[in-house]
Amino acid sequence: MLEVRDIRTFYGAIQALKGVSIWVTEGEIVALIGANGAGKSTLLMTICGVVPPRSGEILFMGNPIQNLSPDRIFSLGIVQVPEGRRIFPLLTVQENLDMGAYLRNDKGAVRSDMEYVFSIFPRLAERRRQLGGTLSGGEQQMLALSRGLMARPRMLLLDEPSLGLAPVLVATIFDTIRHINRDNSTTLLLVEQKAAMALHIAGRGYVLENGTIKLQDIADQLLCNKEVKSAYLGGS
Amino acid sequence: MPYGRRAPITQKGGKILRSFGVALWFMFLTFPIMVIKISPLEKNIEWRWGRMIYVGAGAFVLSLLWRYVIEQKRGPIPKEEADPLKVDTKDTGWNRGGSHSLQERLAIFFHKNKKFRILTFTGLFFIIAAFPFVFSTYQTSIIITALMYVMLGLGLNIVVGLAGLLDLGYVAFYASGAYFYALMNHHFGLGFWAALPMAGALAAIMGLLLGFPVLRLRGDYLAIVTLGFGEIIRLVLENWNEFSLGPSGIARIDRPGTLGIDFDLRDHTVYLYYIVVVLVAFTIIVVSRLRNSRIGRAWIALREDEVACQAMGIDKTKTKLTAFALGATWAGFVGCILAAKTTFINPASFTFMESAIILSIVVLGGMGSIFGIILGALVLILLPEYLRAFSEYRMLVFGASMVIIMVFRPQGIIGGTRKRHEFHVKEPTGEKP
Amino acid sequence: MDFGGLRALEKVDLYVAEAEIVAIIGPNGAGKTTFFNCITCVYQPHRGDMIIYPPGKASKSLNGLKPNTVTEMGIARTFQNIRLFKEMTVLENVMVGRHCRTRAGIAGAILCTRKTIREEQETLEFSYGMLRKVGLEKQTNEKASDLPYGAQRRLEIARALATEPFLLLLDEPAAGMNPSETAELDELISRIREEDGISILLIEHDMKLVMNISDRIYVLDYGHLIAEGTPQQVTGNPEVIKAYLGECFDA
Amino acid sequence: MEYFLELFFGGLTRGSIYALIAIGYTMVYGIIQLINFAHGEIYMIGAFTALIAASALSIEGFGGWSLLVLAGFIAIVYSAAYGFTLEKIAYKPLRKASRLSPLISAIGMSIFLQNYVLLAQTSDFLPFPPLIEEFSFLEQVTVMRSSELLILSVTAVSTALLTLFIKFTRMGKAMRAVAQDKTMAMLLGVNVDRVISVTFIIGSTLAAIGGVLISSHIGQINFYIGFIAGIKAFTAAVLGGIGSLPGAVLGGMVLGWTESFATGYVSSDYEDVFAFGLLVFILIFRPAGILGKSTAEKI
Amino acid sequence: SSDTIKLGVAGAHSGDLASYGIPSLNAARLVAADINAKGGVLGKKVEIMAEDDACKPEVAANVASKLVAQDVNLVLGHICSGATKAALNIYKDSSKLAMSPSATNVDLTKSGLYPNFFRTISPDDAQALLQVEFALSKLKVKKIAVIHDKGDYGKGLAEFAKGFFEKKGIPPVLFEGITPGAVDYSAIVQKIKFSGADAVLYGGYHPEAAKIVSTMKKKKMKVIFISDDGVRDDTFIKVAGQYAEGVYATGPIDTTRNPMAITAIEKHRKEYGAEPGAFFLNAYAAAVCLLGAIEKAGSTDSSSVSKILRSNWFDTPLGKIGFDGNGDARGIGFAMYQVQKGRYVEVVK
Ligand SMILES: Nc1ncnc2c1ncn2[C@@H]1O[C@H](COP(=O)(O)OP(=O)(O)OP(=O)(O)O)[C@@H](O)[C@H]1O
Ligand SMILES: Nc1ncnc2c1ncn2[C@@H]1O[C@H](COP(=O)(O)OP(=O)(O)OP(=O)(O)O)[C@@H](O)[C@H]1O
Ligand SMILES: [Mg+2]
Ligand SMILES: [Mg+2]
Repeated sequence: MLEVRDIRTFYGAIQALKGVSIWVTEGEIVALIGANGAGKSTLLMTICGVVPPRSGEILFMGNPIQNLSPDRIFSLGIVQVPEGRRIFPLLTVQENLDMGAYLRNDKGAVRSDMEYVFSIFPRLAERRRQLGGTLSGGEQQMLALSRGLMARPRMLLLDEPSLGLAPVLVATIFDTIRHINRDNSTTLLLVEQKAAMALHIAGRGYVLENGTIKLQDIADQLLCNKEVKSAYLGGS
Repeated sequence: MPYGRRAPITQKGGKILRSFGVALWFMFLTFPIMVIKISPLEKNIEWRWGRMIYVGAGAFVLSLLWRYVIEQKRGPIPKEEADPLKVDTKDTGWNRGGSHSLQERLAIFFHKNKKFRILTFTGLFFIIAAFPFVFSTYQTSIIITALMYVMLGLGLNIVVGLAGLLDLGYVAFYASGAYFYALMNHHFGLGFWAALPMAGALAAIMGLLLGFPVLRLRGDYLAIVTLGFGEIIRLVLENWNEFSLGPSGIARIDRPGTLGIDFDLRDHTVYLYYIVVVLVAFTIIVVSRLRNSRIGRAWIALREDEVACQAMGIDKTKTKLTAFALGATWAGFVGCILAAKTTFINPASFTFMESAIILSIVVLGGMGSIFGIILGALVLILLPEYLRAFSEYRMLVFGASMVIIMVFRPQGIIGGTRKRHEFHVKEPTGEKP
Repeated sequence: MDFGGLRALEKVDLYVAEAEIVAIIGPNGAGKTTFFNCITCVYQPHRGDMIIYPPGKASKSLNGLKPNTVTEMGIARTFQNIRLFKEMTVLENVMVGRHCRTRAGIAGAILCTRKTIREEQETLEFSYGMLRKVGLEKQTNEKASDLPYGAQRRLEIARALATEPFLLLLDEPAAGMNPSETAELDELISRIREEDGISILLIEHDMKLVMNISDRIYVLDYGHLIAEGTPQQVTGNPEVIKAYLGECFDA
Repeated sequence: MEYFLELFFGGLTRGSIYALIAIGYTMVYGIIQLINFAHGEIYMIGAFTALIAASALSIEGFGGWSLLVLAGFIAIVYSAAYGFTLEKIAYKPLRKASRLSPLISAIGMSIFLQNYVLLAQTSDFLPFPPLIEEFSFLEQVTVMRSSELLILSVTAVSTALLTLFIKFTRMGKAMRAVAQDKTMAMLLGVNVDRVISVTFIIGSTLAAIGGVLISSHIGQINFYIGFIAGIKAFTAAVLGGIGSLPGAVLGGMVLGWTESFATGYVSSDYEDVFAFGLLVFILIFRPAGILGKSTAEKI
Repeated sequence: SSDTIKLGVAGAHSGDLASYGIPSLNAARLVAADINAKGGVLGKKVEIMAEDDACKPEVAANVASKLVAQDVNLVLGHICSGATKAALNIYKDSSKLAMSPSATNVDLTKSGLYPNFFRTISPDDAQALLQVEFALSKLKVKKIAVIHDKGDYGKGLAEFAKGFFEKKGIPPVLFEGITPGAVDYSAIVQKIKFSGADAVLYGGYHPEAAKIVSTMKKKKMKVIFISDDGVRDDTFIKVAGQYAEGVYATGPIDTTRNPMAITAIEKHRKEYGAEPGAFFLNAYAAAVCLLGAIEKAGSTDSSSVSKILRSNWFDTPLGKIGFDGNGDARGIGFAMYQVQKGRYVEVVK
């Protein structure tokens, strides 16, 4: 479904991705793990066209998308829930969710999707009219994920969705991820620091280090891998 | 390709076609104003079709040039550079991980080579010292003006560049300095040298007065209030005849005292030139010391993040007020010099446009960078002077230059130099890491 | 503490002893960050008292002070959403933290008096020491915003430490760190307590970290204190499990 | 009392003039946080184009309302085109730069456009034909003329329409989203370039409408009218809370009344001093303007 | 020394006051072209050196030193009194003569501080005196409102007028400044109306005057409007249209019927395709006088040119004029004009 071939991405003169290739097939959950500053977020931003690669190719359903603008890539069904939540601070919770469905015209389905996210995160329903900017950190994280879901993506890129969430909610989030993958057959590329949990729900995983792919394997294998264990799973 | 906005236009034909489109668009755009000339009373219209052709041709060439420059600026797509192994990590000062722009490398080079530095400074010193004897009074006179703006720029830089408070009414302090000297001289015969520090002090007090009410304001709200403050000061000077002698201004202000030696116009200009040079040097020293001091760091921190700044124990109020007061001081000094230089002042010199130009110096030169601001002032003040060759087109070209400089160097002429502190900290002894 | 009609904090009583590490946990939106904001006087609570007992000094009430005064009295904090001075270098960030412990004025700066130079040198050395403490001494001259996320968190701690607090407030210091990085953080926090005798009040969702280092834990939910005690007591509390940890939590 | 009423209506007219320009100002500000100093110049170009078009058309025999509509339409088209081009040349390349860079670019553009019109046309004042015909039902009324009524109603209608547009349409929501976080908006499928262009076009359209109506009310134009009107409109926008459309209108009105009453009851010498003094006074108590929201920043 | 006669022309050629500076520049160019076509002055071609001072004193000072450095022989300018004062100090120190077509500040001549200064326009007080006498004796005004534009020129004039009125025992009921460039003036017009004044004396320029007059007329007020040379300009009539009817304004005597003026205006129309603007004829006259004086003096030496200027009469579009010891022009007295049927017509005293 998505194939990234040898992309190199720069921030000015700093090279953040040094030839990364990954692929994701339809209906899969792929976990992407790596230390701070490895370039995980950069990879997602590159796929979404925000930080276009200097070289390399990105294919979505067989078509190159590396030269498309972010809004075009979005309209193909690739949706990212970015790092740092990026809630629109002056829009209410409701309006933030509406922005997720910005390009959708099926009003009925939008409404039912809205009900769905409110059922996962009842807290958001309580805070419908509150400005996004005044939500607590965790509430914002819920909103960011919900907003991504409102777009009914074919492929969802999640950047640390569990960041700053209480343990109860972390469990909920991972349940939700599994759920949308299974029921809506959404393909997922998941960046996580809670590597163990991520690899538990993922089919395959990549380890990114210093802008290059260091390891790739099916998730269970990675979970047993010694290096991975010591570096990313906290030695447990 | 749909939305192929990133697709580089590789073929020559594409470029030319696009420029052609741009040319057509500009011909359309300028049609009514360039081509049609009306005389409303006589009820006739003059069509100046010839101009349309000029516009078209001009737009075509400029568009090609624009594209070319932008492409150059973006640089070629680095295929080789992309090799991860090639990143040089040796810290020679020239090649810091390849992440420094030419300008930064030069700065580092300059920093590291003491001989070169001394050579440059002595060279500069002689050029500056000899200037008035080589060039005409006019050249000296406009250089004085430019140097005055260097001081204004550096002063405003404290407020805008360091403390991040957008001040569009800086001219108010400039005016207060000028009027202080003019009035004191007019009524009491106060000399330039006595008035200079007093003008600075007065401006600082005005800065505090302005600072108090606007402390809570942020960003552009502050901008408009300061703009209003500038206008209020000008209007008061215009209207309050008993105090300021009104719009006809104050004439025959004394030039700086010369200890009784008889000076002619040229001598006066040269004398003033040296005064200003010394003051500029003084300003540079003070501003750069302040910038690297505890106070300066507090200003920058305030600009970056007010909340975090307070959490670090920095008193927001006090820090903002010192920035306002210190910034204003320089305007007071320069105002005093202005009055002594032109020997005549009136409120018309202190309009909002003046504030805008000073702000432009700061931003165009490169915010926070002293050298940048010096360059900025020289460009913005000398440019219109040297553009006099264009006569009527002078201001047109000036406006266009401002846009072009900003577009091609958004960070300012010498921008992007975040404060370089090469700290060489001794290995702490005894204390365990 | 209210926001509009919303009550964010209701009758929270809490104390921290000297050189103690206390954690506050609670579901999202429980009011933990708000509580920090009250202590540091970013918000003014509608009722209640906050009293500090700085070591070796008389006790003081914090009510109605300005945030910078609170810091001066010895309470420093980090932020949930990192708030570094992005354009400044790493070292400068820490040097800003020294602001309230130094005195050099404008005149001193302009004239470069001996006192100022000495103070500046002390500031430099102290700040550098802080960077060494958190392990950032290699990045002194980098722009703060160029640091990776985890390093930024540590820099925030260094900056807060530079104000020489007796109480340090950390808001989710481990967010966005992977387990091995969290372990390093764990070690750093313990060291701060041991070496400097600083009390630490900590908000965190990473239960492993919380369990490891905290002496006591307070649990907030909807602005109410629902439990307090040692880590063992708290994790055994059914109310806490229901509201926060979740049924399948295994500590 | 009559005196008061006269001053009140005088202030109302002046205020609605400020408001009409301020709306465009505030829209552009709202989306890219740029004090668009060249907005006044767009207004001036709108007025000039209308004047040129009206003169050409009246030679062709047009007159009355059709002349107003046609000339107004041409002015709108051209102003929108200028606004669009202005953004592309002077602001778009600076989107990632510090906030002050586009401000300087705007000042440069403002100087450029003034001198462009000065050189291509004339430095002199030109009479602007009274395109608005007097309504017969206003014959007996002394406090208000038809052009004033028209300005007032156009201001009201466009504020209402735009407020609805921004609140409820997809484009409007996209505008607000782009204003707050461009990258995130992009990630949600918003074509940011287009949204910004549309904003400039709407803002410029309003400037052109303002240019035609106001010039026709005042009866004269020259290349410099945009600058002063721009500063005042900017003040009005800030007074009302910059970024807020009803705020811009309210700000304009408050400014207009202040000036009018200051002149009427104190002295016109200090009319602007009062205006700016009021601005400072209001901002001290409401730092984000009358209707402005203080930024929702979670700490 | 050089093979051309250099005539500096300084004034506002950009910015908001450009409309007062550019006509002078055009006038100087026309005169120079004319003289050059006839073989120049003293056999040398006249060269125009135009410098823009934007009416700002500090720029004017730089412009002055530039002109001095370029060794101009004479300066036509500056336009605004303030800029003129700042520049004159420099001309004085390098003994250059300057002649302004438009700077009316009284101090420029009467203070005796600027012996190198001449002008082809009358000082403020002369105009104000005429206005006041006309208002009192001809129009029998009982209550007068004096309004000005806060500017150098307008306010100066208004203050003289106020003084003269006070001396005659009729202090103005209103004395206020308006903000030039403001979008409308209905408030001040209301105030005039409620002050009960039967005449307004306005000091300032035509754009504001046109707005005030139209507002007054639209409010159906019947207050007499008297203004100055800055308003006695055809642009005023064009802009104010029907509302200009009946407005009084002072201006130099006998301009339009002067054959030289007619040809000058005609030339301007031909060359620039537009009506000349403010101070065009004054500048034309100044250029004629300056160049004529050099021709008569037979040299460009300042003191001899100055002597010639003070002792001779010149044929100009403003009539036959000469200069007195202060530098003020003789023979360009003022007359009162009124707009009648869309034209300024001189009203007999
Ligand atoms: N806007 C930027 N400008 C310059 N450098 C950047 C920028 N964003 C990221 N980088 C650099 O690129 C590298 C990769 O960063 P990235 O954010 O992709 O890492 P990450 O794997 O997502 O880390 P984290 O776990 O902290 O989110 C880092 O070294 C970072 O400093
Ligand atoms: N400025 C504000 N205006 C309105 N409501 C606010 C404001 N700040 C916080 N709140 C609300 O108060 C509640 C408590 O917020 P707080 O940030 O303290 O939560 P928290 O415990 O830190 O949660 P998290 O763990 O998610 O960061 C939240 O529901 C939040 O929406
Ligand atoms: Mg990341
Ligand atoms: Mg929190």
